[in-house]
Amino acid sequence: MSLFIVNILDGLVTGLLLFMLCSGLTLIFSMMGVLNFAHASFYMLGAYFGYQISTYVGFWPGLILAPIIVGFIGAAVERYGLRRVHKFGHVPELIFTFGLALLIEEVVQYFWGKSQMAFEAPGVLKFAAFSIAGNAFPAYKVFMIFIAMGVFLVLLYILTKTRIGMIIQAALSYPETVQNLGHNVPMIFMGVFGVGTAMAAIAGVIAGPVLGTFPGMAVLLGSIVFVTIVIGGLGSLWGALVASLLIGWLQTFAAAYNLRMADLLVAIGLTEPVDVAQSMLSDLWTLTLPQVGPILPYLLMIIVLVIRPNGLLGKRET
Amino acid sequence: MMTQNAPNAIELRRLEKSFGLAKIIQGVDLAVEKGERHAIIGPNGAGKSTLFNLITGKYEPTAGQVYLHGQDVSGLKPFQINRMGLSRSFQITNIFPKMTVFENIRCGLLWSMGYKYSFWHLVNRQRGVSERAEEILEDINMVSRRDELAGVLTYAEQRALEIGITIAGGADIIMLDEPTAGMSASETTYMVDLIRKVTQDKTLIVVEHDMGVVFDLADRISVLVYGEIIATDTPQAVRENQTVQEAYLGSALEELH
Amino acid sequence: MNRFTKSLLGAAFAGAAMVGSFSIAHAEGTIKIAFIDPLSGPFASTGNQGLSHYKFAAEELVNSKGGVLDGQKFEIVAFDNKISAKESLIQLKVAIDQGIRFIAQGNSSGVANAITDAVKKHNRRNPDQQVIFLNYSAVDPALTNDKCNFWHFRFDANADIKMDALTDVMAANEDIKKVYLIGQDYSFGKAVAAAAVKFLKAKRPDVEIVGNELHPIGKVKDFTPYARKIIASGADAMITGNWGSDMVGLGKAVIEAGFDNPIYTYYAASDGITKTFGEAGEGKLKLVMEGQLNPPVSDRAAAYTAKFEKQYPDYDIGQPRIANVIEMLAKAINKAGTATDMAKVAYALEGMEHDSIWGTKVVMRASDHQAIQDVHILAHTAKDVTFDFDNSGYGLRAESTVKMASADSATTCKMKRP
Amino acid sequence: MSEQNTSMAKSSASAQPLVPIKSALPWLAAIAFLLFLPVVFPSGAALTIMNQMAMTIIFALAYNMLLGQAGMLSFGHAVYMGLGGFFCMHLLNQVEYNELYLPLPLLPVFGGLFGLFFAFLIGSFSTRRAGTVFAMISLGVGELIAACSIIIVVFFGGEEGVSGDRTMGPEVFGFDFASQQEVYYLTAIWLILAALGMYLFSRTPIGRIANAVRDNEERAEFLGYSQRNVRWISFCASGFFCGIAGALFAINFEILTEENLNLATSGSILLITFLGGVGFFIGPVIGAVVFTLLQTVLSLYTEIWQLYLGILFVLTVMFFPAGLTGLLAMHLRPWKLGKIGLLANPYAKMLAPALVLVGSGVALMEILFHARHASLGEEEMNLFGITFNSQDWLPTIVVVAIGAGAFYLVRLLAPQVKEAWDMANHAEGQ
Repeated sequence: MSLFIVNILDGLVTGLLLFMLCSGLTLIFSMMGVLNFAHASFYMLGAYFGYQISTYVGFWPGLILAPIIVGFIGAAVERYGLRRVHKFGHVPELIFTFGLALLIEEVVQYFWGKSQMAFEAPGVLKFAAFSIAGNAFPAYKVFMIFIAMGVFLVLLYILTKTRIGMIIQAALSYPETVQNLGHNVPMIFMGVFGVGTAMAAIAGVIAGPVLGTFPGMAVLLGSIVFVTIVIGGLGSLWGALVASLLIGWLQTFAAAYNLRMADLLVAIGLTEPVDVAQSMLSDLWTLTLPQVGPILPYLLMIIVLVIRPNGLLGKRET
Repeated sequence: MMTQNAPNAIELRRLEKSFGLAKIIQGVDLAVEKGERHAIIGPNGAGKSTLFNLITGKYEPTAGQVYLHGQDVSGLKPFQINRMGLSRSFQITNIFPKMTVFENIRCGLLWSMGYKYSFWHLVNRQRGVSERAEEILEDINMVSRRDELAGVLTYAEQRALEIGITIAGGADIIMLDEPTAGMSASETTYMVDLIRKVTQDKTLIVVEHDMGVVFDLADRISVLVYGEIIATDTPQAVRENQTVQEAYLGSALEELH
Repeated sequence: MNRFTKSLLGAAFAGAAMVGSFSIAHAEGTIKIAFIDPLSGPFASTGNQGLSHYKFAAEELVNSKGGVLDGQKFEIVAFDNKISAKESLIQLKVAIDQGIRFIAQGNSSGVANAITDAVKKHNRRNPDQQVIFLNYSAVDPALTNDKCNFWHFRFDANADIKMDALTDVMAANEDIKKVYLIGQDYSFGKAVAAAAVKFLKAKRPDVEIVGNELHPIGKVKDFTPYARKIIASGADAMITGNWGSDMVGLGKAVIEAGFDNPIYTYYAASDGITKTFGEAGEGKLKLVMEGQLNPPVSDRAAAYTAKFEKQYPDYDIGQPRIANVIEMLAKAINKAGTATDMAKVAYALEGMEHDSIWGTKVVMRASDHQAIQDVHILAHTAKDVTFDFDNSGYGLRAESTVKMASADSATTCKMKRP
Repeated sequence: MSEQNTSMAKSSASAQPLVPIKSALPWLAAIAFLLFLPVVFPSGAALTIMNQMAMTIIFALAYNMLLGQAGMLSFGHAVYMGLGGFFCMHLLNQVEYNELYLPLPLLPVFGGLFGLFFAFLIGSFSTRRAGTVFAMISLGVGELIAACSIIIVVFFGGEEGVSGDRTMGPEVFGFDFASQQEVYYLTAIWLILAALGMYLFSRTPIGRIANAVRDNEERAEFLGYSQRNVRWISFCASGFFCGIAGALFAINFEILTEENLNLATSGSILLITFLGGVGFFIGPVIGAVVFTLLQTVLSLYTEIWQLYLGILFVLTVMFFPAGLTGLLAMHLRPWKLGKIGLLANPYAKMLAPALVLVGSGVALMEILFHARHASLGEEEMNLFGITFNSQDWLPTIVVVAIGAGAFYLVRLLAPQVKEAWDMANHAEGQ
């Protein structure tokens, strides 16, 4: 039971981290109809900038500065890249962001090399906040939960309570009307893209010390992020939240419990072959839950899309 | 009308369509006879396009049925309805802009001429298809534009091409959604002649704003107001119908004069 | 269209014509060794580090001493295989075309499997241009067992041998009662787990294996749930064969979750890993490896290491065995009296005994072409470290040594000799 | 697309002999060229790279059946080539160990059928939607199968993959396919067959309707075509040809691994196809040839070749969405108007500054990279035949200065080129 609680908390950290990426991606998708394939690359940039700044002035300024820098880079990408490609249609846009993801990974390797960076959590947070049955829960993870929640609440406040939030929400549903009302929609696009990428960068800075800062970090998280927002329903912020937490817990619990396929097969009445290793179905019999953990999101996505092509909470036709 | 022997080309029974809470089509009954030229008119937002989309399978009815030659087709997909002999054009020009005029027409022909999903025929070598496409090009007077990309044609030409694609498959029910919208007077006249020519011996259903066109072309007219048909009759009778006058036609006719 | 297509086809294939033009001019009187390993992509730093050591060793141990035979020098020719089996085979063909007869590769057992298979086929199909495969790092036991062949020589201790040595040391530690095994879900990870189970059962039947699991390779973002399981199992030692970011991720998560017992590993050093662990790994991380840098075994070894560090300050001697590869190859060529008849060189290498610069005897066992040598258990520490890794102040210091590990281990290899 | 369609429409008007000489000529030229290639480049490595190119061409053409012809963006297309290849590897092993009678040249047929089978299976749910949803499902399926390749060891062989020996089958006309040369000719024959097959497919009713669905799926539905079925059939056809490429891979490399299925491979085929140009049949061919050469040659000279490739790709998407072929095709109109000569002079003037600009950009990147990552005692670097110390500021300053000068010249000359371009594209009397 205590292990269950620990896993709930760990899954919450993963899920909220995922949501920080998904919320930005969802905002961008809702506005521009383009799925930003390079979103996780901005997360990676956040981690690297955070690391670089932390080597000069420490972790905390990095947490502030890195997202700002990345946000500006994101806005520039929108202004000079995406806007240009936009007129060619959605498929070239998607290809552009795909190319951008490749490019950012190369650029990161160009400047920082291929090895893992020694990005450390700040010293003040290097203690165990509490521990449950011998399992330490680092203070840093508590801090991650608060940051993620904080970002979400600020976002929610801006979207629902401020004027600019109203305009953005209106632009989500009726971009032409908003344009006609005299708002500078391209400017809003650029701003949303910048803010979305900056949020990814915050996620990068706080995840870098825990999940590692290395050139493969974007790819590792990237496809999961798309899967999450597709499951949640493209363009639905609440869907993204639900799906992020779902996937966070799914992955945590899949890794945490050693359920064996063999037990399941026996339970449904099959008998385990005497010499499993020689059997044609040996892979099936020896399969465990942690082994398939990372592919569960993909499986879930396919199932969701087959049953509900618009995702769990999605409504927008694509 | 319900007592005729031959089934009607199109028959709608208590057809309804809602989007969320808004009921756009509120129980429409309509019968269009075979060979008839039928126009649907009505003020903006009356649901004419929605009705079109319901008949052609783009939308699924919330309630009620659509009959095509006496067969219930409600809820079928557009391609299934098309295969039963109904073809339509669109209010916004809807062609294949990256293909040539000739190819646009040919796309309209392939299914009906039995090629379906064939990957064992080469399209260029199917003389029947090419000849038929040339004939249609001639019908819509676009032989000279044969090899132009459809995307570079003038607006009026694109509208004509759209009609060419629509009739190419040889469907016996043709539905045209505002075929003369946005055209000049001379272009409109030309288009009406063209429509009359290519829909000879076919059932025609047309949605139109231009009353001149409507009264010129239609055998019968239905007036759709707020998702309900308030009258279906000959042009003359509709013109004199008091309800129609009040609801819609008065102002529309004034515009015409 | 036609004229257009034709001219394009022409242009395209004219481009293809360039392919043949990049053969590199031969320098007379050198013996070339093709180094086929990742020089770009995520594993480039490991590849470049190996390449640096090869170049250094060739210069330091052979060329500066007058070369082999009648003064022929060693030349290392680098080929980037992008850690892909397909690219490796292409680069292998390119190397053979350039007249190179010695192939060195080490990163990834998957690639090694592909190369050994390709070399076997190539040597059968082209008896006039046979090649020898010098495997300096790939440790999948199968390479010297079921999949062994005459042209393949392994200079590293394989996964089984390392586990044999590791469990010898663990068996002597009475504090260890519960062991947790975790590894990457592929042939190597499975081999490590199987060997651990086998040896622990034989040497310490009282030790309980409280966990034995595989996780997907390179796909786990967060190892925390695994760390929780390990803590919850009450293990007082864990063994993992993980490498790269899987090693760092697992190690950090486990330490962070409060694990305070030894973590026995194969590849938790250098390439940024030592630096990343830093203080956290002190007293916990243990490595099983051939070759010891700290404390230096001899003045010669110390001088060699110091010179390398001076020349390549960003790299470490992460794979000491490379020195053995170069020295033993030079010896074999001298003994065979030829650098062109590969069968003779291979026979000379087979069964060779060599006194390594790292203070051990190395025997290239004839029955399976597996090098038998001393294997060490090294601790990740900052204390008494002469040569650190990643310029981090932390390095590996020998804690215990198993002499000529697994010298009499069985092999399933049925060597077919020409 | 337009260029192709126009010419096609024209040829349909003319009288039709069994095979029009005009359309057969490029194919005959290609066959002759492929026959003579190994005479010029007989080395094993060159043959291997040419085989590699041939496979990539088939794969890219098959990919373009989706992306270019049917407008479907797949992020997981390596799967179909890979599965076809794995299946063929198992067939080869059956030939070797269980004496299955299967002449090697026929293997690609089976690879194709297996690819087709899987495309049929996966297409049954993935092709319901086009656009982003299709792209995401393809990504999911791709990741899923790539991950399964590690888990399902019986079929995929785990991390080592599955290997075999192509020479164990019955000899065909005295060939046992041990030599690279024989494999080359086998590959070349299949390249021609597959390319011809795909070319002809684009000329069938379903091929044309795939274009129609790509451009306007709604209109196609109202012409009697189910957009989903059209996509599904295109997907199956693409899977078939991918399977052929996979079989050729099995024959050439005699090993298949997880790498044949993973996202990187899927991504690079997208890159290849797009670089070459999705709107043209020949586009993927050019993309495959250029990419293979870049990958092979560039990686010999520089460690950061992938960075260059990334930059090239992003610039292509941004400025030449029609790809390399599109760039060439742009000159078709001046060529037809007989005004291509007008461009020669401005192009020639532009050539030198443009090359210097690109060169100095490359030099800057190389110097910075070297300065950052080179080892101590290796400050010397060699660039374009000049050796210097990368730690010095001087080379960087020189390169930046040269680059700035070249940039100024390019800006200066740009209006001239633009003017010449407009002139060259201007038909008389218009």
